[in-house]
Amino acid sequence: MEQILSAIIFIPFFTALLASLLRLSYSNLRTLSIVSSIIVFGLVLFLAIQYDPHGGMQFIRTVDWIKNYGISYHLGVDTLSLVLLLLVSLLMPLLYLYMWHEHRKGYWYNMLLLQSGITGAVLSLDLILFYLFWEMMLLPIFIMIGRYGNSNRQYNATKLLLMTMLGSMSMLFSILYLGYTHFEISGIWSYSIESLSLVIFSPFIAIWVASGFLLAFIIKIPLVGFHTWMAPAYGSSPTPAVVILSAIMAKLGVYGIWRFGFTFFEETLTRYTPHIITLALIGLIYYAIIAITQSSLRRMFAYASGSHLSLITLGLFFANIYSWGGSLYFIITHALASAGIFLMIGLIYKRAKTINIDSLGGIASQAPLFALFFTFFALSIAGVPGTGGFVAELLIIIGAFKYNILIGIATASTMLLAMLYTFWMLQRTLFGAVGVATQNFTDLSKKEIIMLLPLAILLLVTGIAPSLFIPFIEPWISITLESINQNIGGL
Amino acid sequence: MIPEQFFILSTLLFSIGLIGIVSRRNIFVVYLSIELMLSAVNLLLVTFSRLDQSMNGSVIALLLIAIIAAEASIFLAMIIQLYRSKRSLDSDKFSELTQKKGQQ
Amino acid sequence: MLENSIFAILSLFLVIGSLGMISFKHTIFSAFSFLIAMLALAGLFALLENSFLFLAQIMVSVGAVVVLGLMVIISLGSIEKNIPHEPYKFYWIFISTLLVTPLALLIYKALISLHAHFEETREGYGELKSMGERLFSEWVLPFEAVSVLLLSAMVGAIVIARKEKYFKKENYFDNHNQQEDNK
Amino acid sequence: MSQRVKVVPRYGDTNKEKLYLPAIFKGMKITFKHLLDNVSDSNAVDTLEYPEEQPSDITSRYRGLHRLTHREDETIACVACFMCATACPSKCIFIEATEREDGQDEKMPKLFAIDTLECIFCGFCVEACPCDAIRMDTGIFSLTGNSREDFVLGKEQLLSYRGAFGEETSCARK
Amino acid sequence: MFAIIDQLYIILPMTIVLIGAFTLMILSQYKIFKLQQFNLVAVLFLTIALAIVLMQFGQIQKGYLFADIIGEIFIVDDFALLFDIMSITGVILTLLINTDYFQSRSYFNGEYFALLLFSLFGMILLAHAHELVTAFIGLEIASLSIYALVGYHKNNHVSSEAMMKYLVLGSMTGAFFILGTALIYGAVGSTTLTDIAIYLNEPSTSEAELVIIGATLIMITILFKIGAVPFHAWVIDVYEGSPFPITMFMASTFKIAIFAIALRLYLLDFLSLYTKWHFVLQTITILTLVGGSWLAITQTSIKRMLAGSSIVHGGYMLIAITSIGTGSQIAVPAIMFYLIAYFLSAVGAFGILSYISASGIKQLTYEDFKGFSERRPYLAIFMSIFMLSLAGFPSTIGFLGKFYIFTAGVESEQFLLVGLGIITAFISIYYYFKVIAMMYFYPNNEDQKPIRRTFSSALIVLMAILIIWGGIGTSLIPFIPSADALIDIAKDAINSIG
Amino acid sequence: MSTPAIIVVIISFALGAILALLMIPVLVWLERRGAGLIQDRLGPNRTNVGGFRLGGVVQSFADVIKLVLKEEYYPKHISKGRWLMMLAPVITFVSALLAFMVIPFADNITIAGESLRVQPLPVDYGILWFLAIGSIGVIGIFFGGWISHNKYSLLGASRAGSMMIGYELPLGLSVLSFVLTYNSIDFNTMVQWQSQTLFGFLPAWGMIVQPLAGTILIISLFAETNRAPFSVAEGESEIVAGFFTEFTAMKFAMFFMGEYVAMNTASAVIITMLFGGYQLPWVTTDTLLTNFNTFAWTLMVVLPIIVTLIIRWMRKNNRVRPTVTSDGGRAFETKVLSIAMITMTLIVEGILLYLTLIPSPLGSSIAVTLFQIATFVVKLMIFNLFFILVRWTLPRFRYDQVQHLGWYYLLPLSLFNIFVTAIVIVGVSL
Repeated sequence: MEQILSAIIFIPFFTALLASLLRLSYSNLRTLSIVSSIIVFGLVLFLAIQYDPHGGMQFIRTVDWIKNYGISYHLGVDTLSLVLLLLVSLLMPLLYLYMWHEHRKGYWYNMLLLQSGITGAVLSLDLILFYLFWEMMLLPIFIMIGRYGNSNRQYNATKLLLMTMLGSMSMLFSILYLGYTHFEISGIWSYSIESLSLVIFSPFIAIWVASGFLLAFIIKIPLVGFHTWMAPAYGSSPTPAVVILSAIMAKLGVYGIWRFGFTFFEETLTRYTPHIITLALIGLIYYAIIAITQSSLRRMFAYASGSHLSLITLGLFFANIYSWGGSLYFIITHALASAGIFLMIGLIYKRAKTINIDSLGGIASQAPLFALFFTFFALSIAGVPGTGGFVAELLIIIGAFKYNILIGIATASTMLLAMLYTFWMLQRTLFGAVGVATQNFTDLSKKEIIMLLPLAILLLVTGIAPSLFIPFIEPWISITLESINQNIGGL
Repeated sequence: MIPEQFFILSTLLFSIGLIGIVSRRNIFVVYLSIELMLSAVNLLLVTFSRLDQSMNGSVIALLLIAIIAAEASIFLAMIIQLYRSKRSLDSDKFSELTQKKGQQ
Repeated sequence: MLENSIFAILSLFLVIGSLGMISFKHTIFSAFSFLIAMLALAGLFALLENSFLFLAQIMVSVGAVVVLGLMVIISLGSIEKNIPHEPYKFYWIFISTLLVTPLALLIYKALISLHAHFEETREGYGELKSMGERLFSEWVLPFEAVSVLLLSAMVGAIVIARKEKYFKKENYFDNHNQQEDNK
Repeated sequence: MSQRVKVVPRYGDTNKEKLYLPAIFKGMKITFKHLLDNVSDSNAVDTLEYPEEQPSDITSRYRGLHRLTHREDETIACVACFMCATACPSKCIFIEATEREDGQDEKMPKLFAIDTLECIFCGFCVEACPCDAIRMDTGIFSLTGNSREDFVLGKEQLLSYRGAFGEETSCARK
Repeated sequence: MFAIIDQLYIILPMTIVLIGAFTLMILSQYKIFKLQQFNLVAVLFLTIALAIVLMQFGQIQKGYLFADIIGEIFIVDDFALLFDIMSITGVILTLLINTDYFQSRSYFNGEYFALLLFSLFGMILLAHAHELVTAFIGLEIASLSIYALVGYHKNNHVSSEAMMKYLVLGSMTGAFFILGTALIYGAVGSTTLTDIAIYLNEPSTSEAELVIIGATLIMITILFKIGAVPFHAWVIDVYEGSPFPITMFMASTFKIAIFAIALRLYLLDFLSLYTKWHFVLQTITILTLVGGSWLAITQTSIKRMLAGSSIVHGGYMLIAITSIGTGSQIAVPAIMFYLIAYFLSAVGAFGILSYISASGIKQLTYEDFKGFSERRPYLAIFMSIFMLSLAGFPSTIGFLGKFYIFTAGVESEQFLLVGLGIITAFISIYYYFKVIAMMYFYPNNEDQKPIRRTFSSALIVLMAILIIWGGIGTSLIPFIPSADALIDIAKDAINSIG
Repeated sequence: MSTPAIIVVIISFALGAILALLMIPVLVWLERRGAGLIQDRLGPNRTNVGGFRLGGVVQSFADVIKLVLKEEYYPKHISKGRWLMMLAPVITFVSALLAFMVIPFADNITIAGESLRVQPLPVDYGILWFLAIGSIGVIGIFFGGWISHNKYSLLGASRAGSMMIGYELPLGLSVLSFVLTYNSIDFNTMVQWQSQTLFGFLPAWGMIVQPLAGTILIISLFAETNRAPFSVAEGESEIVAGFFTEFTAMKFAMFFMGEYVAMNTASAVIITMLFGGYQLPWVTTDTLLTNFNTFAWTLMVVLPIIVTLIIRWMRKNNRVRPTVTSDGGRAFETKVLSIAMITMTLIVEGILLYLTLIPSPLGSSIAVTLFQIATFVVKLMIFNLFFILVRWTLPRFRYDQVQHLGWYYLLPLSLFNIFVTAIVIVGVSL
């Protein structure tokens, strides 16, 4: 039981290692990967059942790693990490399903490693360990984009790498400073979150240290101004990579702010709040407008995803129970929806060899089932009532109105804009005349339906019955908020 | 005869050696300049030894003479080798080791 | 008085020799100036009552270093056209003098801060015996190390200066590689 | 002839010979013996006290200084055929021909000069001469002079030498 | 202090190395021996020496060899022994990893190995020297051998040229070292580090101009040898011009040996001079980091890039050296650890390059790595590991090295340097990942060559495993030291100095 | 410094200068006449001053005068650095001359209780001085060869240089084994050591104690002096005249004389290190001083006999053939020389008689010193003659043979010899 977290992290990794040592053929590798991912999913489900929503950090596992510097192998899980963990482990088998005919073995290895990296980053409670996994998950993405991506992939991959590494390096600096300050105060080296959260800075230094962290996460999200890597990378990624990027990795930025920012720098973040809210608001609207102008489906949804992540960030910084609940809820629903939509875009590409909106058209007549799913996912991205997105967005908007009425209005505009680009896109792709590219557009196969159905069902459930999930989320949020408010008297 | 004179002299020698290395392109002169620098140090050591009245400085100087000889052997071998390859003693002619243009 | 005049002459030779060394165009004249400088230096050692060093300096610096250097110059047959053409030599020398002067002044300033002066030498100072006693007691390790240094320098020099013939029958492909390397 | 091949023994293979020192000392013994003999009695040395003593063993085959021979009537025997000048390896014979007026022959040298500083005394000119006009039988083995010009012998000077071993006149068939 | 037999035991490794050098030197006269045999002999000697040093490590208390005769010239402590271990290991690895390379180039012969061993002897002497002249002689032995080794490929103009550059500049700075020694001798009247430390700690000699200038001159030499930026002009050209094994040797082992004396000097003698140097050292560190990065980023040949980046790595170590003076306790173990880390990574990277170019042809450029992952998937993985380690990517030993260095920098509040270090680390990501990108992002255009499974490849694997182990090794698995153990060793070694 | 010390220094310096400089014409004469006599001819014997030929020595003086008066000539192609052309022979000459200046001509003379060296430069590191200064000589050859801008000269110079470098090592190493044996680097101490006897009867001369090192030393010195059979640097049959092809007049003479000075120095070093120097075998300085009377009487007996023999030889040989009418004043010369010799003998006899009858320590020590100087000169001449004899006996080595001999035989042998010597010395001292 106490090894369960390690198992979740390392099963994919060792699967990859084993497979590479045994030099398996791709079909065996596929089987092995799927089995491992299903095992992991099972473990995570088991974990979720065992998890106590009121219990704070659980399943903690601590082993000394580098004693001299107090670095330890320190894992634990709480609601925030569990949510992301669930998403990852759910998405992975689906992605493997998508990759069924993928015979390039490196693809599979990278996916396995990616899963390890992401779960590790989500679960680690030691900063250095977190940094390790944070970087480790970058590498497979880098290689997947650079090796298996589309046009201009090398450049885009390098751009992604460099931008995110820039953030990582600044984070490293802050981590080092945090660790050293802890040492200076207490005389003991430690990098675990609990002990570091006790460190208190002078405001001036705290701004710098917090900036280090924030830069890393903001680039990862990405907020406007730090987003130049986003569209090219989304554009040239292969489908599984883009799913992971938008559904999971972007959320990890939010996770980082939530986990570290609100643990170490509650007070400092109050200074940042206006700025970040401004940035996020700009992003919210800017991304949405840009999305309208895009001609490539993937780029469009990349910007849409950026817009929604800005919304999540907004929710985070409004810092009341509605907005936080909304943010966390939106993490789940957006992950599901964007995974779905990007997978479908991948399917479109497989069929039509293009994702240009203008050259598509009339899919609805050719493949009605496909059109149905596509419409559903697109609408849930837009946050149409009945999908999970709507609930989440509503919660955030309520939070925004509680924060400031003007900001609330601005925030609410996102729904309109999202509707706008989604419907326009749908109109152009699904209806209209059948283009050259969509002439032989086949409908969804069984495998694809199996792949998409869980996402669709979950989205429906989250949209129709949020009360199933809110109790799961709510305790953690209220506890955390309470502790923050205790510390600084409210944001 | 006061120590300062010797100090001036060895400083001067060392500087001249340095100037020679910096300003000349003839490899052989560069080599001689390095020898001169080491010899200047030798003079300084012997002066210190004489001031100290202990033989330590002289012994170091003796060891240094041997080191000078060792360096000389390597240097001369190098000069022969360089001359063989380029038929010149001009150090500027040995400039193949640069970033090659258009290799990108 | 005698000492002072000897010193004056020797230092004059030393400075002229070293200056000549860096300013002559022809390698051999540089070598000649160097020879003069080394002889004068040996003389200064004698003036500092280090008779053994005086001889060692002549033996090694002159008898070995300069001779070998001249040997190299002569066996290379340094013809006029192989001597580098240095039109801006004195210009460079002037500039580098400007660069080096601060360093020299710094070192000299530090040196005169010693405020030292010569005293009568002790019995046995500078003689071979006292030198040998020091060399083989306290300095025996560096001494032995120097012998290794000479050996390694010798091996290195032989390796560098030896002409190499690569064309061996048994590895033709090798040879191919080398030619590629040379490009 | 082919049977009379003499096999020369090879030396220098034994260790003793490879040491060289015995051989060297053997050689030095010989030279030292010569030295000692000659020092103890310098008169036994077989040399000439040259200016005072003159060589007595110059034979008719000795190639001395050149001369131009005469005919019986004391006129020059040379017909300026340039054979000698052509044969001369050091190109030291200079001839300028002219017409012969006395009717004995058609041609004679107007100028005949030998640069003895160039001459190597090979005797090719003598061999080449078709009318025995040039010979090297003067027996003169030393020629002295104060300037370079003194060593360029003209026609008159060459004619003035007499043979030291008889055969005064040209033996050429007429 | 020691019994005579103990003393002989202590110098046994050194003697074995020397005897090995002699043996190889004599054997090299006989053409009947093959290159593998020379290699084997050299490795054999070194392995014995290494075994003895490993036995000695941690078992011998600090002391001076033959102190009754030669005074405090030859020190024996764990610090020196650790450097012995690293140097000897470095040479062994240089020999073994490059076996393929040696065999495919006919200009290598027996003297090559002899010179390598001579150089090693010099390095060991350097590590043990407790006196400036001895240190200088050790440095010269090591350097002179390396000068010859750099120019070993005589039919190659480039090799000769590299030797010229290195030799001229190296001897010039050698003159600086001995001038510094002479000045210190003039002031102190002795050149043993003990006496210098005593002299400097006297309150009356707070303004010892001569010693300051002398020590500065010595510092210049050290900075030159590690390729710090105002003195870096030689590094790239020399690294490029040398045969691969030598580049590897210089980049890894020789650099380490230089740090042996540098650390000893900085920790013992010149610590009190730090206030005077601090600014200069900081400036040089900044220049080194920036300049090195610039040099590395502009190269197209991998060898030149690694050379340029080795300057940057020197810069990281300089950060820690700068930190020593400002009272950082962890800086010195950090340097030691970083040395080990860099050593492993550089050996691995150069090893792979030499392994590739053994059968290959010319300078390896980035272009040549296109599609490498398809040609040689395993080698590509290892190359990536080495590149990641050099770039300081987490989970490799290189990351921990940088982590310690930066921690030391933060501890001494050198935020500028640490910030710059992190920025250069970020820049280094670019040029190291470029290799990875080239290997993985481009399709294979060349023929698949048969894979040679040799000793070299086995060692490359070993290096990769060590790098990963050094980065993440934990104490979970019994009997195998964790990553932590390395820094413990480094700390022990440092403690043995003081 | 006391007055006698200064006087002794001046006298020995003068003696050194005379022995080195005046020996040049004598050696030239010796070489020419020796060569002549070895080859069964007479050699130069005509030049005379008022009938005095002195066996032809005058010829050498005449040659010197001719060379001095000759026009200084520089080849046209040498435009720069003519001063180097002047300097090169001087370096060679002076270095050979200076190297000679540390040879002890006699044992330390004790005047007024002060032991004084009879050595032009009274230093105690003679052999090092010889090695140091002797090695400079080749630099002159280098400069001379280079400045000639002539391929033969360059070849000669490089040959000379490589040969010198090659033979300096066996020379130094064999000297080292002698230093080990004698336990000193002082020539005088070496000579004193050699005045011992081995096994009671054998004089402990270096050549007998260390035959191998002695041989190597002699061979190396031959090479160092550029004498035949090691005269590849001049090699007139191959490279015209080697490094002094372009040298004329006094510049040439300096090279020429330098060679003879070097030869003289080499002989002096050989006899000092290998053949007991100024000592006669079995007779040490102390023996001579304590048994001065016996020594004087023996000398008084031996001297007239020798002089008689010389005069008889002169009478016999200094004449012309009966075929020649004028004897060019030979009879007169013989007569004058005989008288001079007899007079000098008488003077010496008288002085010796005076010293035996009225003993004075100063006088006897001076006499012994003079005797030792005479012994030294005689030995010197013998060895010079040896040099000449070797030259006219042995053919010249080829250049590669020279190098081969030096590097492959002499160097290992001398190393081996040092090894053995060291072992033996340690063994003996244990």
